[in-house]
Amino acid sequence: ERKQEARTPFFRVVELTDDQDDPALWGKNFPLQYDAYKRTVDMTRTRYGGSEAMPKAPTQADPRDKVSQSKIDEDPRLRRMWLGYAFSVDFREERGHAYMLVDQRNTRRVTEFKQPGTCLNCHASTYVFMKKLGGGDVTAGFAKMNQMPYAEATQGVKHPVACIDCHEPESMKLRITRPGFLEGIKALKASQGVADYDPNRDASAQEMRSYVCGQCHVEYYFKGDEKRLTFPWHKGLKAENMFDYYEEVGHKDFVHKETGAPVLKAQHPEFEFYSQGIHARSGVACADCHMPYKREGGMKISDHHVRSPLLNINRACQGCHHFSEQEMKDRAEQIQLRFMEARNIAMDALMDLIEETKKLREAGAADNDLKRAWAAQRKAQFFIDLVEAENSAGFHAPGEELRVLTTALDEIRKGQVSLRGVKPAKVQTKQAD
Amino acid sequence: ERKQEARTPFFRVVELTDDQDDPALWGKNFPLQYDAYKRTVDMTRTRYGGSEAMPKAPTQADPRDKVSQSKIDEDPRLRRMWLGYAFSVDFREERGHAYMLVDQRNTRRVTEFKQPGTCLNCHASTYVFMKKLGGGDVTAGFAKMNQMPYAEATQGVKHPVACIDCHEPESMKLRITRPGFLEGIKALKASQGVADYDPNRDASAQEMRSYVCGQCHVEYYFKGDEKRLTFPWHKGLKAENMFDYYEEVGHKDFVHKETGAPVLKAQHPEFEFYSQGIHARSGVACADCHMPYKREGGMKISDHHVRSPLLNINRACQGCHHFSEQEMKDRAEQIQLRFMEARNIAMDALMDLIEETKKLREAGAADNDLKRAWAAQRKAQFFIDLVEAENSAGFHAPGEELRVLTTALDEIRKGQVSLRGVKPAKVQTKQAD
Amino acid sequence: MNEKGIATPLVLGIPLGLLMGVGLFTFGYARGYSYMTDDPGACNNCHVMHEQYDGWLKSSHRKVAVCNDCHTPRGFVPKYFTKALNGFNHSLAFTTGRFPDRIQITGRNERVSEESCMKCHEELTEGIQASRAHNEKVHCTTCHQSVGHAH
Ligand code: HEC
Ligand code: HEC
Ligand code: HEC
Ligand code: HEC
Ligand code: HEC
Ligand code: HEC
Ligand code: HEC
Ligand code: HEC
Ligand code: HEC
Ligand code: HEC
Ligand code: HEC
Ligand code: HEC
Ligand code: HEC
Ligand code: HEC
Ligand SMILES: [Ca+2]
Ligand SMILES: [Ca+2]
Repeated sequence: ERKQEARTPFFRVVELTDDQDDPALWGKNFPLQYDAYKRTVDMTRTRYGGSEAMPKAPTQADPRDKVSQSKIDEDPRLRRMWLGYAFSVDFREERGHAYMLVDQRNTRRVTEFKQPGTCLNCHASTYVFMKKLGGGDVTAGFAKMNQMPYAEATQGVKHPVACIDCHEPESMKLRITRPGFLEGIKALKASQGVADYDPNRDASAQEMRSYVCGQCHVEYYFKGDEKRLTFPWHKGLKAENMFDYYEEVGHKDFVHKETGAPVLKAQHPEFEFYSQGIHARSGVACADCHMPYKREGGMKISDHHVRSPLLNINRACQGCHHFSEQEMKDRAEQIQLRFMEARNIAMDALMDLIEETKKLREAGAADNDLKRAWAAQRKAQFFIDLVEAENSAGFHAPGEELRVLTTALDEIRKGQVSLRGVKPAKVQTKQAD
Repeated sequence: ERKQEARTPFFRVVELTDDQDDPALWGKNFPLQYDAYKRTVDMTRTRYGGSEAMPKAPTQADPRDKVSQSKIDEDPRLRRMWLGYAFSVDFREERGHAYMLVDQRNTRRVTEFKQPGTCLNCHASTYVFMKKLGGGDVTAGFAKMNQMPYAEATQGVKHPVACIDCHEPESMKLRITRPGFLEGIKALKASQGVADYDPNRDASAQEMRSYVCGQCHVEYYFKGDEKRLTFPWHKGLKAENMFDYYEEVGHKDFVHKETGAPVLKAQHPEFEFYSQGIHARSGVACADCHMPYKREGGMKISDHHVRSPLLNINRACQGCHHFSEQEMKDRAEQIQLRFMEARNIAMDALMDLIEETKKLREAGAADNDLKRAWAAQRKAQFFIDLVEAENSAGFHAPGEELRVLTTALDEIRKGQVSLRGVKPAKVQTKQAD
Repeated sequence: MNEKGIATPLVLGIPLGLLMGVGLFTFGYARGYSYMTDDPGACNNCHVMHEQYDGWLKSSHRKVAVCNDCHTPRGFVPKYFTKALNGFNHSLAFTTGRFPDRIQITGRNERVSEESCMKCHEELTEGIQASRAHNEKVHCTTCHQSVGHAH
């Protein structure tokens, strides 16, 4: 009966349309993929990834019975870096896809701060919702969703990212459903001289295996009053390129509470850093490592239990690398250890700069005398935050992430040097502040 | 006749003994290896390696008709880093093995400074010479050679590194002939809990393919009055380990002319960095890349034209990597470019620290107030010099070399911060200095 | 290295007769006729094939596939056309010595060996191929490069 199974990979039990976002329905046709998909509820910690289940009493306000560990408690330097911004209030290790919607609805960044519908783009199966909002036009719906208040928008969705967000229902071909990515990659390709790029038309099947993830695992900001989800890729994907873009458009995410510097917050640029690593260069896609093939009966399928590859080394790495599981784990961790060492050095240095600027400011230093130090904090903090927020602890692009840290360290040094001559004049005004 | 050739690899034309250091004689038995060996006279530049032939009029004092490019002219920051030491007078890009003896005899570091016989260890075929000096005991001869003045010792040798320095004459097996390496690797292994290690007895054939190079391509210093050639491996091969060793024994190479800091000079730690790279970890040896197998007639031999692998990519890389030659070159150069960017940032920062310390010192700052900045210079300069002197421009251990640079940058930052409070008191005394 | 087979002007300039002569010489000398069999030992007649032969002996496919299972396409005519073409190319390269030390598979043969996986593994991989366009099938050797012979 294995042969039978093999010959008809797709049992069409139900007819799928482009309006069904319920994964359970799709699961009738593809039970193997659906079963694995549901397992993203699992929580297992790796040295630097995965996630740890912290039991928690469910309350009316926050019905979750377990959350993942708090990163700002594990490393208080993060909290200090973000003082003045919602992230200093609540920031946890990310976990499996199954949690994306419930985690967003219940983070204190949403319950205690006003957020726009834009947040939803990456935390729910929004394809059908956006289509409805736009009267069939996804991009129009996207614009509308972004402008809704979060509390309202989130009523329109039910599921975390689902089959329909990555697949065409008839052919099961991969597709891009998120206007944010379509616009981002178009701007990126334009900067490389490729006009009018459309991944749904122009990308190879192998590229699509990374692009579908690049819809969410990317750095972003909310542009203008429409709060349009925007990826800062107009000059390229390197840290410098994204920074230059923000400089050009004059964007800041918040003003640092202690120093007064106008700073940026970076978020999960996995796609950007992965793109600069040796694996991307070798044609390896996100799905190759995070959704490796597995054999089920007489069939090979893509493991829809998206998770840390270090929990699945045999399938994720050993197809290409002929070293033992332990050795592959050690290699990844050696890269991560080196990264963490450099990252910790840079983080401590940043704290020094913040502390020094803060003291001078409290002592009444003029804003003008702090300008250079602010600029240093803005750039260095963004760079450190980028590689910190990039969730592989340096693995996706080992050399590039370390290079970015050297640049950050140099910037901090220059910032500290700039404070050398500063004389805090108005010591009295401090109390009033 | 190709087939014939394949069956009888060793034509014993002459009988070789353990006292014949003339490679031409060995070449009678192994003409293919000898022909390639002689080709190390070739000079070709790669982006960051190889060497460039600069024509030069031969003189009585310096008979060379071409030298390689001067590195202290190409990058004057190097000269400044070494002010107060012979390297600031003459330092050139290294070139093929054929030149090692003539380049040493004619460098201004030898002609204008007093050097000990120790220098000879790595620049000539010294095996027979040491054996003779020691009356059959190489280690005893080594001790004697080290204590001779260079001018005298160099009379005892005729050839650059030759067959006998790497091979046993009867079996052609690889062997270690240098006591410096035997003592160094023994200390290293002891620090890892392996007692009484002897590579000639305990090393695998694959390890020997790197160890023979590790006899010379390593960091070293001249220990004590006997000027014994010593590798600082007693605590390990990492930058921190070597630095700690020098701290413990209280070694300095020179006092920096501008700042007064007691500093170290690092030299060609290829073996140390290679050992921390992904290739060593994968069991790849120096010889795999720098002496790859090549087909000569029907025979596969090791290419004795030791040179940059980037001049020989098909043989050096494509046996393991299935990408085009151009792509392999680009990969190596991407690593090198990232490294050079970080290295230049660190080098500029070091110049800042030196400049600042110098100014304060000239203005009469007390030595005691400069102590922290000196310590910073000592460590940061050694770290930068290590990765700079490691001749692969970051390729041998991409992640580790960048990590070392982040540590150097942080040290410089702290050094500069330490100068914050320093008040140059005795401005007058400066003139007298 | 650009010494990749016969497509260089120099080689094309050689009179056909000489070419035939060289080809025939090699054909006999290196037992070129062995190209007509499926015996892997036949490929190994050229010492430059040793590495792959040794690799194949240690590979997971030693017991299930010989060289020609992977290096010739399906069907009698395509199979023997490929054999003839490769036999000629290799003989010529071997005789002239004009080929890189680390032999690199060339475009056409790469496609042949990729497609050959389907001879045996079509059913198993039907699922992962089904959602893809015909010209966008999964490249097996990205992950399984050493099934035939570790390099
Ligand atoms: C060559 C393999 C490989 C590729 C390709 C790859 N990753 Fe990863 N990824 C890893 C490894 C290894 C980790 C570290 C996991 C750990 O520390 O447990 C990781 C970590 C992550 C994490 C954090 C996981 C966790 O457990 O916390 C995310 C999210 C992620 N990757 C997303 C992506 C995305 C998106 C792409 C493509 C744009 C991608 N990865 C490409 C190997 C890969
Ligand atoms: C629609 C947005 C979206 C898409 C598309 C998406 N992700 Fe995620 N991903 C998330 C969010 C949000 C989380 C965090 C969920 C949480 O912590 O509650 C996450 C978490 C993860 C994690 C962390 C799991 C862990 O245990 O820490 C990995 C790994 C990951 N994604 C990989 C991928 C890969 C690979 C793809 C593409 C095949 C992909 N993601 C596509 C939004 C997305
Ligand atoms: C461009 C896609 C995208 C947008 C827009 C987005 N997220 Fe996320 N979010 C992710 C991804 C990917 C992860 C998992 C990786 C990580 O946590 O770094 C994540 C993780 C999270 C998590 C779990 C980890 C944590 O931070 O505690 C929360 C909560 C969250 N997001 C809330 C929000 C809120 C609130 C907004 C809007 C202000 C938002 N997200 C907007 C992609 C996005
Ligand atoms: C985050 C993106 C994502 C989501 C969500 C997702 N898939 Fe997939 N799916 C992929 C990728 C990537 C592939 C590999 C496609 C390729 O290689 O062309 C894939 C492949 C498949 C295939 C082809 C066979 C195979 O396993 O390779 C089927 C069938 C499939 N998915 C079904 C589902 C079903 C059912 C769901 C919902 C339960 C689902 N997918 C949700 C990304 C996703
Ligand atoms: C589809 C193939 C593929 C997969 C899957 C894959 N790799 Fe790789 N990996 C490569 C290639 C290709 C290179 C580049 C070097 C080379 O040519 O061998 C590489 C390089 C590496 C390196 C050396 C990079 C460095 O910075 O030193 C490490 C370490 C590594 N991979 C670890 C992993 C781990 C861990 C996994 C699983 C999470 C993994 N790889 C999955 C193909 C793959
Ligand atoms: C995986 C391949 C590889 C291994 C193993 C390796 N190297 Fe290298 N080496 C390189 C590359 C690539 C360069 C850069 C050459 C260039 O820039 O032209 C290099 C550069 C060098 C240089 C400078 C060459 C020049 O042209 O200026 C020296 C000296 C050197 N290596 C010695 C060693 C020694 C000694 C070992 C072992 C302890 C070793 N290498 C191991 C690949 C390797
Ligand atoms: C006896 C000492 C000694 C040994 C043993 C030795 N080297 Fe060298 N090597 C040198 C010296 C000295 C130079 C620089 C010569 C000069 O610039 O005149 C050099 C230069 C080189 C260069 C630079 C060539 C260029 O074009 O820039 C490479 C590459 C190299 N060696 C690799 C190796 C490898 C690989 C081994 C082992 C197989 C090895 N060496 C063994 C002393 C040695
Ligand atoms: C432990 C081995 C070793 C010792 C001892 C040694 N060298 Fe070298 N030397 C090398 C190697 C390896 C190179 C090639 C790599 C490089 O230049 O960085 C080299 C390169 C050189 C060069 C050519 C490049 C340049 O620096 O201009 C000169 C000249 C030279 N050495 C002089 C000396 C002198 C003088 C001494 C003694 C004070 C000495 N060497 C001691 C190993 C050694
Ligand atoms: C700097 C070190 C070094 C020098 C000098 C040297 N060789 Fe070698 N030789 C090697 C290495 C490394 C191998 C590879 C040995 C192995 O793989 O076990 C080798 C291998 C050989 C072999 C075995 C066959 C082969 O090619 O692999 C012969 C024969 C040989 N060398 C002859 C010579 C002759 C003749 C000379 C002098 C003209 C010479 N060697 C100089 C390092 C050296
Ligand atoms: C004898 C085998 C061998 C040789 C020869 C070799 N490599 Fe590698 N290389 C490896 C292995 C093994 C890895 C680790 C990744 C893996 O498992 O594929 C690797 C990794 C790499 C990487 C990824 C490391 C990173 O930091 O991103 C690059 C780039 C690379 N090699 C370039 C080269 C170049 C250039 C040469 C020739 C000068 C070369 N290699 C020669 C086996 C080899
Ligand atoms: C007459 C000697 C000889 C015999 C017999 C031989 N080969 Fe080759 N083969 C060569 C040479 C020489 C090359 C290198 C050609 C080049 O790179 O241009 C080569 C290259 C190859 C290549 C890679 C280059 C390409 O054209 O794609 C493959 C695949 C190959 N051989 C397979 C085989 C198989 C299968 C057999 C047995 C049916 C075989 N060879 C028998 C001499 C031979
Ligand atoms: C002549 C038939 C045949 C051809 C052609 C063939 N295979 Fe196989 N393959 C098999 C058989 C039979 C097995 C099961 C072997 C066993 O169980 O030991 C197998 C096993 C495998 C395995 C699992 C064992 C392993 O090595 O991990 C992989 C992967 C594989 N094949 C990939 C490929 C790829 C890729 C190709 C094409 C480049 C290919 N095969 C061509 C018959 C074939
Ligand atoms: C992105 C990496 C990747 C690609 C591309 C890939 N495979 Fe695999 N393959 C795997 C992994 C991982 C496994 C192991 C699955 C498991 O252990 O459950 C595997 C297993 C197999 C097996 C063994 C199944 C068994 O257990 O008997 C065969 C046969 C196979 N693949 C053939 C192929 C063929 C044919 C292709 C091309 C159509 C291909 N593979 C493409 C990664 C890959
Ligand atoms: C299971 C399938 C399979 C078998 C059996 C097989 N090969 Fe291959 N061979 C391949 C594949 C696939 C490639 C291309 C590898 C790549 O993409 O780098 C290849 C490449 C080659 C090459 C070119 C070298 C290279 O690395 O690109 C030669 C030569 C070759 N094969 C000869 C042989 C010989 C001789 C035999 C029998 C002893 C044999 N092959 C058996 C699948 C096979
Ligand atoms: Ca996680
Ligand atoms: Ca050189």
